[in-house]
Amino acid sequence: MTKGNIRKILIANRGEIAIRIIRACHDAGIIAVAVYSEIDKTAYHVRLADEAYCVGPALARESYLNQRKIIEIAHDCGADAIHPGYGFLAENSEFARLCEKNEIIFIGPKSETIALLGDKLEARRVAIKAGLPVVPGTDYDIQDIKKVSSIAKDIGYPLLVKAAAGGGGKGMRIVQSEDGLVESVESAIREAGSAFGDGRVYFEKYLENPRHIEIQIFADSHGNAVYLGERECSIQRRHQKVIEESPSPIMTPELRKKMGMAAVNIAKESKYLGAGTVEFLVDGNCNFYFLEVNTRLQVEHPVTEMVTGIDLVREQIRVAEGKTLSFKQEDIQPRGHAIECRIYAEDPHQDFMPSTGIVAEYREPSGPGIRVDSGVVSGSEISIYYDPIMAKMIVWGRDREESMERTERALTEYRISGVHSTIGFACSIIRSGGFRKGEYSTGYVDHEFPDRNFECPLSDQARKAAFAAVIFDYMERQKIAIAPKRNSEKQSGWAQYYRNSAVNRLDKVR
Amino acid sequence: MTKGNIRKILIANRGEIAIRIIRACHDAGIIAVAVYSEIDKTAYHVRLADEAYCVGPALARESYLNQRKIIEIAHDCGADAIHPGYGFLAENSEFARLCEKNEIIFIGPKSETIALLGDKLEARRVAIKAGLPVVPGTDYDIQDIKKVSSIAKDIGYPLLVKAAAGGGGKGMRIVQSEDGLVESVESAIREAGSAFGDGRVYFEKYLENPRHIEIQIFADSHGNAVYLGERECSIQRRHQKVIEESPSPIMTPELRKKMGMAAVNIAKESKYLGAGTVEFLVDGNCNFYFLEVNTRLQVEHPVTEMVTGIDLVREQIRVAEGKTLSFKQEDIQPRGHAIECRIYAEDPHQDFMPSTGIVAEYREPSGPGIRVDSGVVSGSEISIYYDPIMAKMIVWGRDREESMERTERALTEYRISGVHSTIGFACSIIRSGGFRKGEYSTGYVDHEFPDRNFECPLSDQARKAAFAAVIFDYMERQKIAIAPKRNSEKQSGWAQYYRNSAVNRLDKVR
Amino acid sequence: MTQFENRYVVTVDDEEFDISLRKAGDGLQIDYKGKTYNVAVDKLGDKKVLLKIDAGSSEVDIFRNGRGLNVFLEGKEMVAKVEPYNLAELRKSAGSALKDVEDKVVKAPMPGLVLVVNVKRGDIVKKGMTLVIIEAMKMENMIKAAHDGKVKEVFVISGKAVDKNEKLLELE
Amino acid sequence: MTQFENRYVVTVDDEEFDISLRKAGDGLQIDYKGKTYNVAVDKLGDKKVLLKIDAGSSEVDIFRNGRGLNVFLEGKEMVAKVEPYNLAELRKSAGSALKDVEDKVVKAPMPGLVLVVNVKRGDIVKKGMTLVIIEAMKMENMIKAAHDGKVKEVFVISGKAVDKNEKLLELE
Repeated sequence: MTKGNIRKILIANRGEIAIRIIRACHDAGIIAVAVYSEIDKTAYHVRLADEAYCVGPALARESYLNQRKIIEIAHDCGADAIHPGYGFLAENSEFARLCEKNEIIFIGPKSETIALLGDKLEARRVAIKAGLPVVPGTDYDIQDIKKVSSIAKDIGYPLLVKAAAGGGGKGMRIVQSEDGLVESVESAIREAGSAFGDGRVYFEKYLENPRHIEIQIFADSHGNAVYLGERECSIQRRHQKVIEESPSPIMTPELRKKMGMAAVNIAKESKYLGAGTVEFLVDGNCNFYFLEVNTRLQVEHPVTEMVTGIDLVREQIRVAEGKTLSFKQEDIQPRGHAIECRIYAEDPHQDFMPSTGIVAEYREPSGPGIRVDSGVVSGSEISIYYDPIMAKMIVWGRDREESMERTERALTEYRISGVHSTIGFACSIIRSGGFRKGEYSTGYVDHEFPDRNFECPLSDQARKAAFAAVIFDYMERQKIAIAPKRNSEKQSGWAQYYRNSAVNRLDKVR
Repeated sequence: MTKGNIRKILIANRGEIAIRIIRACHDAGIIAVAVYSEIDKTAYHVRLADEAYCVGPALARESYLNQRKIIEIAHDCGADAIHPGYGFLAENSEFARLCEKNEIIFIGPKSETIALLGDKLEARRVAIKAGLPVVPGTDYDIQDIKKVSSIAKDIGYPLLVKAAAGGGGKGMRIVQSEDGLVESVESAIREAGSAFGDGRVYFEKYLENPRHIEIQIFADSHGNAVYLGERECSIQRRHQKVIEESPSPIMTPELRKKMGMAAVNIAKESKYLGAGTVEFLVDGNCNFYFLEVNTRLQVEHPVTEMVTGIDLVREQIRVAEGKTLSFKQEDIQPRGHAIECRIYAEDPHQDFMPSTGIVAEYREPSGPGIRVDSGVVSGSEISIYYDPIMAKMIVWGRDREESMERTERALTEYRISGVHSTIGFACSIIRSGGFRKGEYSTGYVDHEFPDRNFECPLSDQARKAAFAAVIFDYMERQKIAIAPKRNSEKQSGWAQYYRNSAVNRLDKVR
Repeated sequence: MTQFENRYVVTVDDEEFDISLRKAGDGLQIDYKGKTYNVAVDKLGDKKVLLKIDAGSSEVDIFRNGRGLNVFLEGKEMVAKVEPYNLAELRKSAGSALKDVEDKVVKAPMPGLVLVVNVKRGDIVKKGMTLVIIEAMKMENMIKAAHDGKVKEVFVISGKAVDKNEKLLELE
Repeated sequence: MTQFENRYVVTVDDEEFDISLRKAGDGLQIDYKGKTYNVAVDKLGDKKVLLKIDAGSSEVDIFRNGRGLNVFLEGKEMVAKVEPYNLAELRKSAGSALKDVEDKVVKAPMPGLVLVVNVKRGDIVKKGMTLVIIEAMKMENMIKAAHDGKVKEVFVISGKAVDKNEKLLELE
């Protein structure tokens, strides 16, 4: 692995995160190389990059997951480093190892660290070793099916069967009582085996309605490791985060320090490098439990950027260059409050079903405190092939109240037509009583909106649509053209206007 | 004037500043009322407002300057307050008085204060009384033409003849020596008389290549007055600001405090209310001289918002409601560095000639630290009637270096087609050596770019245009259609794709 | 009723609006639920207008799509149908057979891969029951019954790739 | 020279480019100054394409406007003319009369009000001299001579309102 200044980075990703990384490259004067699948040939990340190479057909495993092809492009174009973004190859230790072998800097932790922390059971052991509180459970995998009943009794119900190699809910089961315990374990083992080729499962106590709070960590290759405060990520749908904020409404300086130090301990224990996130569950009494480590940049990293003022992607690049962190623990002084709303191409009224098509019009809100990281522009296509995230809107305010007010306002300004979006959904969450008071947990969306009756940001749309329809229909039938936009060059009324005021103006000039 | 919570604000302005104020209203839950001239009937500020009323024909004096009509609309729609923005009626004491008479809150200082500080000679007297250093000159108007020679000798050459009622360079003359002095004074008196109906002129020493630095002040109706740091505004063309930053590259904490206290003194002396700006000239030895007070929100106010985190427009509304300032002097802790680039519809290569037409495509940059306050969207029309400002791009960074890097990057991302813009111009300023070192004064643009040879952000456009043209021409002649965008609903390749991968995928599901 | 006064029934998704439209000077007026509104539309672009209702304005994407109009405003996509009042009354008294037919065909809301088909011909289904699961964008999407009914016909099998709006099944 | 190899002279504003274009496989190749580039255009929208030159790409607004093409890319608006190489050579040897005629007519760059006309018929003007001042957007705009010459004809007087591209005067 060559150290020193990175001159050219290949970004092995697409959409908003590819664009986020391109921006960091350009800020740093680094050449940004995009890769794209055939269907993405005119995508916005291709247009913003300095160079772009086709990496294969639309299907991710033939393009964005095609490790050898990506390495080959990196070699051919002379890239010093690869940034994997999130998703795709970001937590693939094999790919990180392939980069290392090919003397290309992988912007992320070392491949061993990724492999170690990617195994949930191993990560749990590391956490215990680092002195972190973990959810009560087993620190070994269940090998003897005859013993499950007594192990389960020790932990207590309800409990969670989890796959060691897990992710995305596969190989996971909630067990409420001894009834069906054996059956659940057996089926979880089968599912994990088929999904990950690794059937190891273990037990954890199931916490009801916990908060999901995570700590951003950063470590360099000189032994420095710091935490950059927390992100509260309990607003979820389909078990995926949709709205995040920092600070967490329940956070105290003491708790932040405790959780932060715990996260730093795990970084040190695992010889962590670069940006990472330690996820915790927090119960109603502010007890926190280690959940897992995400060995990459998170989707919601801008929330931390807004309150700390630190550009996490540029810092990743610095660390990858072998530099020391540009800040110390005491330099990190969070200011104000930030909220992120993820904007998905989904229909919230149809159980968040993905929505495909052309984004006819895309117009972002702006004004004080608003930042939008988007992967789409007007005319972009949302296909079925990839994650339906279109953009993230991040809003900063002096305090939580101002940040909520601005978020609500900005959502009503946001305009995406042609595909469904979660803008109205985000607005109804921000307006809901529990969110406003900061009283919510991971079950909030399902609990508050059992009928998915998300109100849209503004009321009365059906009546307005009826009015628009009746006028449009009338004009169409009467063959009345809707007045075209004035065009100053063609139908110039200017000359006439100036004619009228000419004498008057000239009096003054003379 | 009714005090208490403002429920509804009429915004007597257009373009980006009207939109900025609408956003502040919406953040505060206040109903925003727009007014528009006939030509602005579909303008973006009309679309974002809650209510919008036509205020007259395109010509400003028949619409945005039509005081009685605006008051009438405010009455009819039940607005509690009027926000004048900047320009138009913002510093018109007569209009402020008309609001007061009609019991509508004018969001700005009292009409007497506007009248007092609007008279440059009076403002100079106030400044002297408040103990501020002023540019050497007369604190009375020149009444006896026979005495000018001896007065001029006392002050020294070069000197400036300025109109007391002045603005926009009218009634102003630079005099290099006694030759032509009397003639210049007489012509300035004539011009001022004809332009303002007030022929009073006075003398000031002419400073060569000073810096233009201004202090943002804020005062409430309870006797509190604070300063919010400075803005450096020396980058100008046609004697108008184009790029502003905060902090100023030459500022020290001591100088900031001295200038800040001076500005606060003038606020106290003039019984100031609300947001205001005290402009200073600063010479090469960091001596500062009072120039004038702008009794309104400045175009460049977001620069201060970015570094202080304070929403100046919301604070204006709070103060207008009779509330005390939401911050004290010690709460104001500037953080990082901000740069604003004004984006005008002008052609920098043709001496900044205004450019009119339809904005075919308008797409803003984004990412960490970027804020764009725009008055236009795709499809907006730039007419000859109003100021050619389209938008302001404000960029925050941890330090001046990061803020410059991000500014340069964001400018290359910005896309405005259909009209000329100052994007490329801004880029060449940011890249220029003097700006990068922070070594510049008001003469910088003319001095550094005598031939107006502003390079565009990226090179080699002509060659690329030639390539595009030759391909376009070839395809047109060969009648080859340029491949249309894929449309997932019509030319669906998806079904085929899924067909190919169906068996494979199903294996896992089962 | 004058030449310029027209009464309509506008159906927006499931909601009906009884609206009268007339010319008034240079502009148009709407009567709805006993209130009168001054209305106007100005063109903003292709398929896009600015709708003004008294002092309020909304950007509306609107275009004809078969018998209906596609309308998008304030974040919501809707389908509107405009019928003269008399015709609508006639249709209603003749029974609302039309609408039902549309409701009975269950279509794919997006292109994707059919993972699971939960029902077969003749099955009795209840409102809210999952009929078919389609995978798209790496997520499983449940296609549920909009009302109680009996399965008349199933057009897809597990493993079939479907296009948007492809028929999945029909209820009786 | 094969059917698919074509040589052109492209004039962009004042600059000339000698370019050869040919088909290569599914795509197109350009030869320019001894280097070969793989090029492609993909449609992005009405009048808008994505131009790819090897690994680089640029969004380009491009449309035909009379004899030329309007091209906007990377913040710069340009006018391009494409001529077959042989024709261009012919034109050049015949003298560049065409261009000169265009240069000699001074037009209003924007609509506005003529404030000042500094020259009259027969006056000798020098490059850079202000010929006419037009007011628009509250600012005075100096229309300057592009080269030395003699005033042949003046079409406007102070106080006249002009449209964009209206003739102001002609030089000899």
